[in-house]
Amino acid sequence: MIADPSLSLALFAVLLALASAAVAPLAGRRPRLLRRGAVPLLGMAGAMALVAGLWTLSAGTSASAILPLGLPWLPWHVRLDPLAAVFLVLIGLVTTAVGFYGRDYVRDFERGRDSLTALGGFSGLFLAGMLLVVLADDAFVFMVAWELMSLASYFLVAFQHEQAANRRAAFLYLLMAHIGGLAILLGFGVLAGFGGGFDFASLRAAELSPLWAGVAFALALLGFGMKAGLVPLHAWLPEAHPVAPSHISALMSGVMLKVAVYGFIRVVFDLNGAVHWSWGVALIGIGGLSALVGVLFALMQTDLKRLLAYSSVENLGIIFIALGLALLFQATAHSNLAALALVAALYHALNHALFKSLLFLGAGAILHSTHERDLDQMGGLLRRMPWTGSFFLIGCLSISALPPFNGFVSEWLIFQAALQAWNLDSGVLRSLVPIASAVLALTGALVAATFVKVYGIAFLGQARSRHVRRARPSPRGMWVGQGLLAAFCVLFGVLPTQILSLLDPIAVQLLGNGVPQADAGGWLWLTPISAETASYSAPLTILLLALIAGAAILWFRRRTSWRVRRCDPWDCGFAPPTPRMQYTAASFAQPIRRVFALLFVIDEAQETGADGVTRYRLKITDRTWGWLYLPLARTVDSASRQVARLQSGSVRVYLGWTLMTLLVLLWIIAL
Amino acid sequence: MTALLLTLLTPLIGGLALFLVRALAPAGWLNLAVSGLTLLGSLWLAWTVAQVEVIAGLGFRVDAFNVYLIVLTAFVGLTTAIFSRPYMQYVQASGRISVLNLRLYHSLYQAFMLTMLVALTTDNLGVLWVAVEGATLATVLLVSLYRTPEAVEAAWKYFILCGVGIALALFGTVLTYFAAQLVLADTEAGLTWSVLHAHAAALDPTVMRIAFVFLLVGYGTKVGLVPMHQWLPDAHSEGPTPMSAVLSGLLLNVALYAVVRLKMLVDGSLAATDTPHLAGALLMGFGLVSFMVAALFLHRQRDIKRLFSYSSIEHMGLMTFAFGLGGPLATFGALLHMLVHSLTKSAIFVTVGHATHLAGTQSIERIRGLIRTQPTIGWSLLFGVVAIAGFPPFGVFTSEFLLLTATMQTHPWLTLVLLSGLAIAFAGLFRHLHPMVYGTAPDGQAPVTANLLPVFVHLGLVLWLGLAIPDFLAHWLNRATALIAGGGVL
Amino acid sequence: MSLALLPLLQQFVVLLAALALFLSFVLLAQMRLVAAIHVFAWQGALVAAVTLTVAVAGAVEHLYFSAVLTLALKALLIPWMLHRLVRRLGLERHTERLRHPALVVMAGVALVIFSYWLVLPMVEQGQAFTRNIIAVSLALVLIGLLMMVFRQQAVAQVLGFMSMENGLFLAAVSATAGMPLVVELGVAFDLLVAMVLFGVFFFQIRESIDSLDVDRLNRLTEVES
Amino acid sequence: MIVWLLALLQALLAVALAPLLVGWVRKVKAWLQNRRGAPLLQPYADLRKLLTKDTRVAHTASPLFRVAPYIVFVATWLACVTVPLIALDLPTAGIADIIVLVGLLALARFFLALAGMDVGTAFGGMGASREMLISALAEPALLMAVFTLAMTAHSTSLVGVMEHHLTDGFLLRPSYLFAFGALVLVALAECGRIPIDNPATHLELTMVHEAMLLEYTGRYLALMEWAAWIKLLLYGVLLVNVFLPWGIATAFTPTALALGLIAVVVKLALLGAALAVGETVTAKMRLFRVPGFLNLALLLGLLGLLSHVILEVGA
Repeated sequence: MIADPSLSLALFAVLLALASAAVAPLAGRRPRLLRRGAVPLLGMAGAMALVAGLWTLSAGTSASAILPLGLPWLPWHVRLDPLAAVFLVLIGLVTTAVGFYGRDYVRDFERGRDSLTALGGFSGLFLAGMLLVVLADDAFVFMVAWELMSLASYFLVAFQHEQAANRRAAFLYLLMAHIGGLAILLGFGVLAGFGGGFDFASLRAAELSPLWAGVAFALALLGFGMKAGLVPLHAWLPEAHPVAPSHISALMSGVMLKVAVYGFIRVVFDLNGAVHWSWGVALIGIGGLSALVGVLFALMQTDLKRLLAYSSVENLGIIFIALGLALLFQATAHSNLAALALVAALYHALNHALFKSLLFLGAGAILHSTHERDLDQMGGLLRRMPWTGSFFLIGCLSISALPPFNGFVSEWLIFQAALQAWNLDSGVLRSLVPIASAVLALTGALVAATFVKVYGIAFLGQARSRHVRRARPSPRGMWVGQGLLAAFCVLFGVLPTQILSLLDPIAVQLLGNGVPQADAGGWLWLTPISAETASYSAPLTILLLALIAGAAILWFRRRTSWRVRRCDPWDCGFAPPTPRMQYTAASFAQPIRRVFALLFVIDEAQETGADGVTRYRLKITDRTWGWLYLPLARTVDSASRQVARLQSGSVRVYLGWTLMTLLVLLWIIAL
Repeated sequence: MTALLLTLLTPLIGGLALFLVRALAPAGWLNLAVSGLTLLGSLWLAWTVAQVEVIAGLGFRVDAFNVYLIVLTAFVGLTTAIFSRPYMQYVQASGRISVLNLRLYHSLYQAFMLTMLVALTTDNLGVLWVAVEGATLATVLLVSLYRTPEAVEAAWKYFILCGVGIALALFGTVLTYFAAQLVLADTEAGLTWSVLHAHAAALDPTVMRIAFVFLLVGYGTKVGLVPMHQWLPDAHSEGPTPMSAVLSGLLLNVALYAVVRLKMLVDGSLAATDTPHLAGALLMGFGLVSFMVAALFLHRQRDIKRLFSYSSIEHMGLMTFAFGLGGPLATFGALLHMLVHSLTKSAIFVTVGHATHLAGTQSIERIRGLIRTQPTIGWSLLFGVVAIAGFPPFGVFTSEFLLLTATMQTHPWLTLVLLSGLAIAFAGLFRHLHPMVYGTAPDGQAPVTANLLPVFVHLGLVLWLGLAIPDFLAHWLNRATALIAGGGVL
Repeated sequence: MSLALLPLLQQFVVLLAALALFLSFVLLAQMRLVAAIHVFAWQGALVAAVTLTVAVAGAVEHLYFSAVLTLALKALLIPWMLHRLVRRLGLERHTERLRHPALVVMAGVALVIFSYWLVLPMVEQGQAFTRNIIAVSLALVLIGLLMMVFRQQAVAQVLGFMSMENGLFLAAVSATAGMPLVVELGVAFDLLVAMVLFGVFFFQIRESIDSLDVDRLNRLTEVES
Repeated sequence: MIVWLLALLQALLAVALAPLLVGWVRKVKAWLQNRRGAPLLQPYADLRKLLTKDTRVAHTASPLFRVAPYIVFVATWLACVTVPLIALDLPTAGIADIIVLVGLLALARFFLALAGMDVGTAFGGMGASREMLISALAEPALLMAVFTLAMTAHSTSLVGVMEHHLTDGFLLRPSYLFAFGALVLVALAECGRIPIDNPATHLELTMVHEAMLLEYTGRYLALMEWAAWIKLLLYGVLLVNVFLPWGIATAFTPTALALGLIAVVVKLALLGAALAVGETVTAKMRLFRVPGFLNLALLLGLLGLLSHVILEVGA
């Protein structure tokens, strides 16, 4: 039925995901089925998607097909083009790793009271939904897949529903996902209003007036931005992502957010052809805000998974800055620079998927062996969980955008794109864009601070609580999964030119031309614009690092006494330090909290309890709550209170309503 | 024709017979059998209609529009009967109802089915009126079945409001008859819908306008359009749960069906005037108001059955709006929405029946942690609400998708209202649903023997409709659309 | 329209209609139940008389039947049932207070004017006679509804309902020469059943709130006090 | 081949020169304070002593504690290698443009901070926390300054910037003035000099950089100190060679190279003297005055950018 092998492969991946969902109900009786059946199937589906994506990318072709589902006059169209393929690769990579990891991770739940059926089934549906979103080629199947994704992930958020916090998070999440979905639907409606049909081909053909194009863009930004957790629509994200089981959190933060990015790119760059430079400015502004707010709140967190969730907000912000640059350049007819920015955005999307999933898996490993999410209870884990520790370190280095790891490459590309602002005609934009990139720089530095804090508090120093002191290394499957992702982090960092040549077809597909001479000076040298303008050689960097370090070590081995004597820490000669004397997560963040106090609602107090012990309480909340969410809720409540007067309870009043309605209508029609 | 007679006579005879059966168990089974037979008859009817487009005679007329509602009615009637058999046994065991009333219940159940089927099949506006009024009379005693003060109060309000509404509808009917007499040769045919529809253009617009207002207010009361809706939540919450299921799932549909039929007449007669879309505009207005108001009401419910009856008002509002919108796409969507809403909503009410049985109360505060206590009920309720909230891959999403896109094409700015309404309604449903299904189970609540077959069947169908609309159904609805909107979508 | 132009029988119909209208005003303001029931019975009789007249005028034989039906149902059976109920409920002496009766009657007058204004544009087709009769019957319906709004006594509400039905009958027989027979029968049957059910409910309400004051049926409300 | 050799030579030269610069600064400071001060080559002696002493490591330390010094040292050195010191167009310059350079320094700082937190003492955490705050505030200012150069030269590679500057000849660019000021302030912050941090202090509560090195001994301490000196040299070279590139060897002739060497040494000597004077006349400021200081740097950077956009390009 479907000619193209890679597309059928991708659809087969969807089927595998559904199969893993189908296996799950049996797990209710035989818990082992989840580990032996559902999760491996999930991993296989991921691998399948990975293969399909790589195949399409290398071939650079695109294939489409029609499935016998959906409305009679609107069957399901599916299509696999380079853009979709990249995101298939992204989903596939992470899901494969999760497949390895999950097998050992879900073992915990076999003893718990929460329904394994729900866990396995909805994980499968979740993956199937994400794959279908990427493959969709008409608005209807896109929406179906999109909402399936939201719904399944909602059930996974509500998985451990006995804590009230999780229920609240799930409700907030589903509500905002629903609103976002409606906005997206409306956006498609606008396009279809001009395009005639709901398949992407005719949406693409739509000729929009600038006003309606703007409306469609705004709706897309609202809908996808809500899912991508852009400030100020991010409130659900730090609530929902942490409470899901960790391997699901990895999928949600690492992959689902990227699916939102995919949708945005698909709608704005592909379907809604006519771009306007102001959109780019809007994106850069919102992206910058999200990046800054995200990282600052991440820095303030003490719950590891919550911290990671906030840092996702920050990274999505960076991605949208890059997308904004792409729009800006595209609208001002510098499509080669637009291509650079777009590729940078995609590159960062891939990278974030890799290291954020890696970090969430690491957090899950910690949770698994210490049952602890609070940083202030951790410490010294590197020596107790060496594998997890080293992989987590790679994750931290990558997310902090340090050379020679992958995060650095993509941020470097974004900087390069931003620095091409001198090509723009308008002086205002010429000066605004670099300022935005200064925000990016600030963000980068704060991210580094954040992850120094995370790693230093969690993995270094001394254990701050008993059960952390007793932590055991995590089982093999779990660190294999992390190792896979860590390896890819390094790989993506060291071979940027190859990755770029893989991403190039998308720029060609969406913008007409790709990044011209990214590897002009050979594969060693990454020169996105030209060799004179900027160059970076990751392979040589890592080579030289290794050489110099090796030389130094050799020299020491020969020249000095290599032996190292162990002793108590000196600590300026004070008494040998106890774990409680270490800096905590909160105290580490204190200087920055004080500098940026403006952004936070800080509730800080010292309370002396009944037991005479004085405790320090610190609660940092988001300003958007007071500014946006609570007022909305209050409005609805008061409106419903007003409306309730209709139901006064007296039958005579009801009859009065009937009479009034009748008279009013008669009066209207008699006019 | 025989199929038609089978469909109509079965409930009639069954109803009479059921009044004679004293013992409960056989009554339940007999009720089941009668409903099954009715369903068979309706299917046969549908099949014949599929062959010959239209069956007419004896003042009856069955075409694509009403035949699918007939089948739906019979189907939901059957599944509800399946649920009601054990449920009423539990009710009797709990001693809330006397044997006489139980007999009354079963025979009135069939009488109710009968009136609805007559209302759907008849071609005569007068008979239509009689049947709808009959439906009220048949159900009003069932609402007060438990004899609690609340039940009696609810029944009285239901009776008075619907009685008045129906009386107004009759006045509209008389006016229509009057308008018809001025143009028609044989005055006897002046209430025959098909004849009127044929001569719609000739009917005097002034009279028809006034007539339509009365008909709209009258039948609209039964549809549950704000501000004539006040009876609906009371009646739903105080009556026995099977009744709520059929009221929400079927009676509202029938009333809406009547409104749509009459709108077709009025459109015909107003086509030439300067306000050709008056009827549509009125429907849109009522629909939108009902939709928004009901969505807001959802937020302050304490009784689970009231909650879902408001959700019914909301969806009826949506359908009314869509029919008012007119045009093939919207009409198709509205017809589809009628279908999926009846299936989903009756499924929800069945589940709610079990949930209230389990918790021993209807108050939302006391229904907690269903998934822990009895996973099947908890998940069914959860999925039912997810479906009614319009999440894919359930069919409600498909119809709402169509409605929204149709609105988008003609009245883009109204979609914003619709979307905000959908969001508000969603929040209203889930803020109550969450604590009910999730969380730890309260002590002293034990699982009950639940027969969830109807729920699974209904939700399965809705799921199927969401994933793919089978061809025969598509063409069926398309023919109905062509009948109403003058053109199909296929 | 000048009355002189009308044939005698139509003048008679107009007269009867006018009387019916008057009676429903009386009904609106009549505070003693038993008396109200009698008024209602007279109104029924008037409607029956109208039917008879139309039948004679147009020589429509099935109207004879429906005249008899109306008389039996509206003038005799239902009033008798109501009377019996009132006696069994021990309400013979019952009178209720209506706040601002003058205002209510004025509202009724306003409704009459409104309904006349409403049907005015219908003049062009056919005889103005029918139009005015329709106006009157519309007024009857609206006043019945008004009565239901303002009377808080369940029986009185039922009376209002029934006088609405009278208005409908009036419209049916005078504007259109009577509905088809099957419909007439159906309507009559429904009406009868409704009356029976009303009877049932009177007792149910009484035993639940030991009174027939509908304002005390206010448990089911959304407005928290 | 020859150019690669030259590059290696330059790299080694940078490492070799770094302690000298520090010694020079100390010497000048001593003179300003009317002390004789330690000999100019004292830093070399310190290094030699540390490298030959055997090393002690706290038993609470993790493996990372012992890896960190190498990474810090190597990253810093690599960053330094890519800066044209005496000759302009060496291949090593292509490895990293100025953003990568910043990235490499960030890498070094990352491990420095981790090492500080590793042993689990109070001071280590304090130092790390403060260091990250300062760097977070310094980085945007640094990049604004860099962007000003980059926007002028349409290139982020140092070579490109310097070439552009050389070809333009000496222009009075206000943007460069502002950028220079910003870069100076940032350099002070990044190298932990007065008024941000005092490299000579071991007074517990004022330490930033030293607090992180507190637990290090022997060769590890040597590497860390050396890395810090290299960093100082690096910023010095940036300042003098980027803003006043004259004298640097554009051709690989011996005379040109010798000239370049002399030029850079002289420039650095002057800069070092200036630094010494500055450190003598100002006092170290409280930690929470630092943001103000760095905001000034950021402001200068912004002004540089804006004046470039508005005054120098127009449009």
